[in-house]
Amino acid sequence: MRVAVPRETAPGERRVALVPETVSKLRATGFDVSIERAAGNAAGFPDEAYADAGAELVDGAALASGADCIARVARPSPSEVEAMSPGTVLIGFLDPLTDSEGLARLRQREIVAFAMESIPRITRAQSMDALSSQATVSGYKAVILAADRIPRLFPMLMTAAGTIAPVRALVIGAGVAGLQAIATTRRLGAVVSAFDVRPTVQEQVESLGAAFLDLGVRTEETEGGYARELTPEQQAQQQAALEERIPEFDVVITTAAVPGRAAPKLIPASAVERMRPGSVIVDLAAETGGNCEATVPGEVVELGGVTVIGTTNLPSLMAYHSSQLYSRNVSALLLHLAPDGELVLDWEDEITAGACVTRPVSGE
Amino acid sequence: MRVAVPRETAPGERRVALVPETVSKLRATGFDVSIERAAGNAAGFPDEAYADAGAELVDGAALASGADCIARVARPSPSEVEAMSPGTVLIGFLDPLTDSEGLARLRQREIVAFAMESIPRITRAQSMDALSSQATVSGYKAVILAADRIPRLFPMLMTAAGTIAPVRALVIGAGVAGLQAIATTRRLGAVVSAFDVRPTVQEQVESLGAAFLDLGVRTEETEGGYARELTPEQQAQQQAALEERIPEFDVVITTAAVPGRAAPKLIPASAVERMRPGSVIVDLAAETGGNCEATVPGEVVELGGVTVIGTTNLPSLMAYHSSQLYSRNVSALLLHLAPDGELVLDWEDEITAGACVTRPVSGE
Amino acid sequence: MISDPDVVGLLYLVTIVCFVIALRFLSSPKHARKGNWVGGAGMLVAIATTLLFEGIGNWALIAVGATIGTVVGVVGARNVRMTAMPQMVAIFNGVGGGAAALVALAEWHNEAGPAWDSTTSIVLSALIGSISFAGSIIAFAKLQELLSGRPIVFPGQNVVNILVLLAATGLGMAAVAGVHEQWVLWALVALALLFGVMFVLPIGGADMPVVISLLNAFTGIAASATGFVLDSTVLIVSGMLVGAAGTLLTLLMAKAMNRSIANVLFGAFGQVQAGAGTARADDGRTVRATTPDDVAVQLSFARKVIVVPGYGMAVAQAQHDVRQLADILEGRGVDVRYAIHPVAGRMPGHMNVLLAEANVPYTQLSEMDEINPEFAQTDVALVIGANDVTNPAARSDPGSPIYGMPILDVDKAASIVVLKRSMNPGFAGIDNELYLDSKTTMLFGDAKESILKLISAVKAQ
Amino acid sequence: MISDPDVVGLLYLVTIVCFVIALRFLSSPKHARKGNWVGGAGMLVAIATTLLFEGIGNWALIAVGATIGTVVGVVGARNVRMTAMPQMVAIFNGVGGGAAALVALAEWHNEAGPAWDSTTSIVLSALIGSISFAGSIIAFAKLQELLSGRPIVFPGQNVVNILVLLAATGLGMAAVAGVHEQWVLWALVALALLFGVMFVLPIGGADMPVVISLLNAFTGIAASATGFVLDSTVLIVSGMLVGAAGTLLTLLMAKAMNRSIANVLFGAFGQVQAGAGTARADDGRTVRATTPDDVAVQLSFARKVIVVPGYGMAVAQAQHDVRQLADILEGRGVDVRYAIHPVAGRMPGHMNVLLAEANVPYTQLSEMDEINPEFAQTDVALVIGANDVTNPAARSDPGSPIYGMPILDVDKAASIVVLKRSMNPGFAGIDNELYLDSKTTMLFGDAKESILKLISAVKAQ
Amino acid sequence: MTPLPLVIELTILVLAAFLGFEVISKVPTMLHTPLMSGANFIHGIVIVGAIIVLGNANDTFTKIVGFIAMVLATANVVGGWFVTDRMLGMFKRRPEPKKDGP
Amino acid sequence: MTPLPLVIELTILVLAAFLGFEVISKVPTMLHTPLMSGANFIHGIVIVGAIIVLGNANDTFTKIVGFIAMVLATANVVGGWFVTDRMLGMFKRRPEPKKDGP
Ligand SMILES: NC(=O)c1ccc[n+]([C@@H]2O[C@H](COP(=O)([O-])OP(=O)(O)OC[C@H]3O[C@@H](n4cnc5c(N)ncnc54)[C@H](OP(=O)(O)O)[C@@H]3O)[C@@H](O)[C@H]2O)c1
Ligand SMILES: NC(=O)c1ccc[n+]([C@@H]2O[C@H](COP(=O)([O-])OP(=O)(O)OC[C@H]3O[C@@H](n4cnc5c(N)ncnc54)[C@H](OP(=O)(O)O)[C@@H]3O)[C@@H](O)[C@H]2O)c1
Ligand SMILES: NC(=O)c1ccc[n+]([C@@H]2O[C@H](COP(=O)([O-])OP(=O)(O)OC[C@H]3O[C@@H](n4cnc5c(N)ncnc54)[C@H](O)[C@@H]3O)[C@@H](O)[C@H]2O)c1
Ligand SMILES: NC(=O)c1ccc[n+]([C@@H]2O[C@H](COP(=O)([O-])OP(=O)(O)OC[C@H]3O[C@@H](n4cnc5c(N)ncnc54)[C@H](O)[C@@H]3O)[C@@H](O)[C@H]2O)c1
Repeated sequence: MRVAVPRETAPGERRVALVPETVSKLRATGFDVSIERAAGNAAGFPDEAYADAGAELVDGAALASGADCIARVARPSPSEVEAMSPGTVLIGFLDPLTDSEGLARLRQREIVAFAMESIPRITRAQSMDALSSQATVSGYKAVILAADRIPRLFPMLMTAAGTIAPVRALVIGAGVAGLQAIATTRRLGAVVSAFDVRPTVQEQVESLGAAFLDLGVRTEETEGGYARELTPEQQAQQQAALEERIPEFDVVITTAAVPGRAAPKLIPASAVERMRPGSVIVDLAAETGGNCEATVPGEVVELGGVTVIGTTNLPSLMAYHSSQLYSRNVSALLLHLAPDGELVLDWEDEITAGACVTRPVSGE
Repeated sequence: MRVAVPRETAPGERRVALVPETVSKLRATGFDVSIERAAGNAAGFPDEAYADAGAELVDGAALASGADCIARVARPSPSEVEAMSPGTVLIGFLDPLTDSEGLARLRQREIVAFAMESIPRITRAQSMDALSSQATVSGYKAVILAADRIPRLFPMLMTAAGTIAPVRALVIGAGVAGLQAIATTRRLGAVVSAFDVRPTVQEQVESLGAAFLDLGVRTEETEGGYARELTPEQQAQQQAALEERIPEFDVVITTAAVPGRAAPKLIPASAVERMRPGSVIVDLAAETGGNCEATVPGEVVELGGVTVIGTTNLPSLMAYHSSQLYSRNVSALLLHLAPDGELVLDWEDEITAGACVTRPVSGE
Repeated sequence: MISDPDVVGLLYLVTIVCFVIALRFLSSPKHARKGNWVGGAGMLVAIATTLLFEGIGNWALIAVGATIGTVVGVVGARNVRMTAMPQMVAIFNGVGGGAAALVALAEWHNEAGPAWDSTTSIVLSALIGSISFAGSIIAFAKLQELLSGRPIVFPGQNVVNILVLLAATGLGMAAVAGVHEQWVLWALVALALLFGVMFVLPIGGADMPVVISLLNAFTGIAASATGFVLDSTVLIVSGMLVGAAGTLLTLLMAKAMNRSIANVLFGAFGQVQAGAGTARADDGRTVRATTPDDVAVQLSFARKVIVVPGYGMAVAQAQHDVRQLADILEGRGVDVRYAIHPVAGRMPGHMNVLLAEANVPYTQLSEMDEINPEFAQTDVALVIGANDVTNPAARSDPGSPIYGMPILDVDKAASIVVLKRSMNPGFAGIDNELYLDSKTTMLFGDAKESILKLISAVKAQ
Repeated sequence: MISDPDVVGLLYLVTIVCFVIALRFLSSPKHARKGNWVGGAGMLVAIATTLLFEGIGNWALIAVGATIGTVVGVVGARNVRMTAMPQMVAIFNGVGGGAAALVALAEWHNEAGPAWDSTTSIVLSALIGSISFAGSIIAFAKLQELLSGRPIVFPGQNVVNILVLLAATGLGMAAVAGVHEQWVLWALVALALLFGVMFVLPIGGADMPVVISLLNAFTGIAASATGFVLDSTVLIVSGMLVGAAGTLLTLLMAKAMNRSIANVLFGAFGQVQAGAGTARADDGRTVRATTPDDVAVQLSFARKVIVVPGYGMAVAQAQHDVRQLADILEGRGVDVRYAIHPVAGRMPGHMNVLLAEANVPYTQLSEMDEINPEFAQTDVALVIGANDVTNPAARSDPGSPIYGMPILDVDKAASIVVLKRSMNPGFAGIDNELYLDSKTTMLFGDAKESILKLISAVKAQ
Repeated sequence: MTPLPLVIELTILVLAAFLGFEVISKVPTMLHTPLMSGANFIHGIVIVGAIIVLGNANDTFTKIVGFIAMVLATANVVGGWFVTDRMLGMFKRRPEPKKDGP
Repeated sequence: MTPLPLVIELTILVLAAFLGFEVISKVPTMLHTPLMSGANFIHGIVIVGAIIVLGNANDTFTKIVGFIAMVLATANVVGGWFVTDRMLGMFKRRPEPKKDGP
């Protein structure tokens, strides 16, 4: 089975779906791998490394032909879909819950598409869980962005020139990214509080040495470990509580998300204005609209001296490590779908069935 | 005695010489303070805060007149010197070792100028030691810049998608800034080595939990605790040793300086090219020419995939805390020169005499 | 100038000194074995002295008796399985008590009209010796599974017991008061035997070691009483040494089980006890709780220890203490490594964050694939609040929600110690077979507290 | 049925039991005072028993003697300054030894031709008692500064000492061999007194407590020997208890000073010793070294402790252990704070970096200005590898390079414990007056190791 | 042996009792069973009593009783010792420390 | 008292010696001096010897010697006890823990 990896075309996307290390592992198991020239450049993996790992370097035009599977990071453009032959297996972040148009295109082209987002979050699929691996990078990077933007030092320092007070940080939404943000903020020496609506999270927050900020808003956890959407009353209650507490903090990192929905608006613009000048908000939910009213997705804006970072696709800014993690996720999925390099699609299997978003009618 | 604080005019300078907290302390001791409008804005200290602290807010034009002392961060422009009346006390970073022209201007205008750089680094002057306080900020910020630029995570993480190897960092020159950089890098979870030519530094590096990289180059320490310049042979030896070791590291932070001289060139461009793509060098010595051959002072350049950060004046990027620290240094000096709000210049005093770079002929 | 009795006395004094040293040595791991040898030497001195100096006859009988006893002792002690050691201790303790009772009976028979103090000693020796004899036999039978290990109870048992003991005491008092009839002591012995049986019957198998220790102290006291009868200081001292040490040991053992001694001895009268922290799987395998002291000995004698941290370490915030324990062990020459499972904790890299905070060098951390082969050469796998990531069901049980997840092969280690608070499951909500493994012991409690106790205990080694 | 001698024996047994318990209690801080009371009770029982049952006369003399002794004892013990306690112990120990020797002399005088064993006891009692008497008097004189505290030596001293002791022993052997002349024992006593004097003279004042403890053990043995003379078990046992306990205590005390007992006793024969870690300022003030155990007691009994970390903590990388110690103390109800001097360490915020790494909550850290007023209410200031930042010269000595630097007012605390490796100066290269303060004790050694020892010691409290 | 005053025997008894308590002050749990077994062996000293009784026995009754006592006591001594020794055999020596630790 | 066999006295002596060693197994340094003082008091038991000698003295020599012994021994007992008590008086009670700790 031949796996082809294109150079990403989405704007700002620096990651690559397979890194050389994984390529050699796949080849050892019986896969053939083609890589589009310069596909790994932006992430720090030069073509020579791929060649050394046994990949065939091909031009973009030739890539899709002869490939049984295409592994990529972001969803393909319409023309890229066009270039794939029917029956090809496609792996990547395909945005299945919101990009129905894209899915229709794939279905029409009879592509067997597996969305990384749709891999069930069960224990044995953890090694394929790209949402988690990329969220880990985002959580870390969010803190670095905040530290870079804020005109303050994070740690407390008592010096001959007086004492520097530590930054007070708040993390809203302590999922994978939120927990990593908590850990990184604490590492840098800030005093961290965190808040989430899922009740099990409190213990997890405390297990990282941070304080749990109790706003009195709780919701259940779904099967997959996600949060349920709040009722409108709960949402109002949360906004009010946050509006009151937010000005205490110098750094706020928000990660609140409910799969398939727009991000809940948690921080009203009025709360932003009441923050101390120089404070920073990093909105990791910017992609789905942001948790903060002031967030402009993809941009960094200032509101009354407060910087609101709506930068999307943070993992792409850490392309080296995030590609490495993503590549392992992809190869774990590949090995699941094609244990010895030959495709064996078992539609009874929870992972295969769950991750597949379009498949040939015969199989349905 | 009236102290006046101008709004800084040097390009990119966001700091302010006195912050409101210090203003109230000075007023309590008998000082009067005037602040140019909007002087603290860039650093996050609004005019209202100064007014609350008891400062008089004045326009730029009116500032110098009636001031017995002008406290500032960067050296004054020629026109600003012109505006000061003879006999005025001036406090700031005046660059006395290199800016002879500026000094001449001040001497001509009969300004009693105290350079923060010239305050002797003796124990009881520690609270006035602005070099240390600003270097502390630089050391911290250098790490944040590196972390923001590098496409990797600093800490080691063992995850379901494989293990992320920790960043390997090297700090060259473990003075005040270097030690702080070591501490911050370690906080973020990198594996840190450090190197310096002063022999006492090894213990200090290890006291922060980092490893000392022994390149076999040693020099003595001067009275003030600074390093002596290396002999040409030593310098060659050091370059060669570094050229060999540098490619092991993902992040290099250089701080090597010898007061009054151009920064020693430690990292040849060839060494930079041999580093892994994506690596980052932060050159804190950029202001005096840089420790790295590839450094362009004030710029961020790329050389063979390696980012070389030559950004100068890092403290200005952390204007809130660096102003706060600087302000305490300045007020400590003010209280030394004018213990009860009245100027008492004791030219026998080691600090007063040492810090003064131009003074009326009568006093000489 | 030195008379015969003086020589005898001095030689017996040597025995006493040997015994004291023996007990001292036996209470430290380093010298324990030496202690037994010193005790043996003391015993030989005492026996030789008695044979040589106490002006005795009946050599043939003595020789035959000694031979039979030796054969029984050697064969019994040599051939028994290691796991059957406790019942061996019980039986050898019992025969000692029996011997003491018999000596008392003989003296009762021989002395025409012994004084009140002599009689008291005879009565005590007979009474306590017999209880110890009968009780030990029952303990033996229970442990050997000749009798059910379960507590055997019947209604009104304690009333009967007390009555029997009162009757025996009454007979003893009569004897002291001067009723010098042979049957008095025989009857007393019979009652004491009965009491011994009934005293031990209701006690469950798990508590037997404590009971044996108590009976051991009893035999010591009986031997001491025999010493009073025979005016023998060596018997008085040695017997009492064992009496006192045995009593203290009994208390220590009960304490180590987190039980009061009263609870051990009489707890079963109302209710069948389910020994603290001991749970039983459906197939009869049980979970074994352990103590910090025992784990400390295991760790101190280990060559290689692998620490397996999990979410529980994070919850307990025990990382600093874990590192300290590891440092101490390393300092003692133990090879310590940390095995980091990719999904230990609740976020990617959770363990890394905590262990970095505690300053554990990266070089001590091993990824799963790297460390798994090493468990086979590991003496102790110290599992600290990890659960799912060690669950063998992931390998063996296709029905399990974690089936297919790679796990840390802790079950390959020579022994496994698990620190957690209860038998509650982890994230996946499933039971862990590992805890039923015969090589696994559980140290229950908050991980931080357990580690702190372990540190103290290891330092005390 | 109970005879008089039995009653006496039982009462004396009560005394023995009391004494054993007293010693046990005296070795734990919690019960020590109770221990002394139990001992006192035992003593009263013994005295009353002797007076009532030993069939004696001379009541008036006894009463007068007892009264004089009581007055001397009470007045001496009550009026002495707290710092003079050691010499009081010495003197009361000496008189005990004297009493033992006198009893021996009296028996020698009274018994017509005592048996060899009795004579041996008399000789030992007289010999040891006299040495103890004379030695204790010299120890007293030295501590009270009636004699120079310095070692007093002359050439050939040890040869002379050995000869004197040999002569005394020779006389004793003659006595045992049957030379029952009065002068023999008198001469022996005279030689023993001489030996006692010469034995203690060469020992320096700092080592005196060890010597007193040894002489204390001697007196115990003398009393025990007296017991043999008088056939008194209570004397034998009590004396020997003190003999053994005193000997062990002597070893422990020498160990606590990091000296061998031989070094203490004979070290001065060649050379004047400068007691380990004891330095002397020009004006005669000395630096006092302490032990982890002592610091542990201080910390455990403190209400408020301020930790003052400095560069030495960083060098030793002791931050994690410091936090652990603080946690333990906090857990025991001690109020613990950290005082952070602005320039402690070698870079701005050095202590913050380390303590944050060790997870010390920011709220426990106090800036200098905030904490300085609190030292006056602090029981122990625990200075860990900090030096310059605590140096009072910054306040008082205008010539000092650090004059004018604000410092942490540790010298205001009730007691100060300094952990460092030596008397070497810190960054500024100057001596620190603080170490000569009478409230300061030094715990020498690497800070990490010292803290680890402190943790063990505090836990053992 | 010549009979001793009862009170002397009691004194000895009390001293032995204290000593028994003190001597095993701190035993690690792991040594509980071996220590119990060792103590069990020590009370085998009752063999001295058995020898005296049997050695001085003149009538058949005493001989029988003494003989049984002799057998039992010997079993106690011999068995007790060997069991203890076997148990302690399980304690291997601690490996030599590789480096100096705290 | 009736004379005891020497060997019995020796037995008692040995037991007492062991007990003396064992009973003070672990003393914190701070208690060294008080413990020494307490032990010092206990050997004041020699007062029993002094009483016996003086109480049974018939000649002047014995009376004088006995009297001095009596004075010395009493001083040992009384002084020893009070000194110990004063020293121990310095040990204040530990404050009550504010909260539960490890
Ligand atoms: N790493 C990730 O990214 C991630 C993310 C989400 C989920 N997960 C899942 O989380 C699990 C991680 O496995 P794990 O072995 O680390 O944890 P686990 O299976 O959840 O087990 C943790 C154990 O720690 C014990 N514990 C909790 N608090 C304790 C305390 N204070 N002291 C002592 N013990 C304590 C609990 O037992 P007691 O209650 O009896 O004490 C529990 O059984 C896996 O199932 C994994 O799939 C991981
Ligand atoms: N903070 C800053 O920014 C900065 C920068 C430059 C200079 N300084 C200067 O540094 C000094 C800081 O004062 P400080 O009190 O923290 O330190 P210090 O005065 O330098 O004293 C440190 C003490 O720690 C002891 N020590 C070293 N290693 C040790 C170990 N392993 N274990 C135990 N003790 C150890 C040393 O004594 P032994 O050798 O006897 O053990 C030394 O006396 C000040 O003079 C300050 O002016 C500070
Ligand atoms: N079983 C597994 O192996 C496995 C693998 C990966 C993740 N998970 C679990 O799945 C869960 C979801 O992870 P995720 O980070 O992808 O979630 P996510 O990105 O969907 O959401 C991020 C966080 O936002 C929180 N949130 C939602 N609405 C909120 C609101 N109104 N206010 C505050 N917080 C709000 C959610 O509770 C969640 O913690 C995590 O708990 C994770 O542990 C489990
Ligand atoms: N006495 C005091 O109170 C006090 C106050 C502040 C600073 N100091 C001391 O002064 C010293 C200088 O501090 P700084 O940071 O301002 O120094 P700096 O900025 O002049 O130099 C930075 C570092 O570069 C090093 N260096 C110079 N040439 C080098 C080369 N060729 N290769 C490698 N390293 C080289 C120097 O040794 C120094 O450590 C520090 O040790 C500091 O502790 C003392």
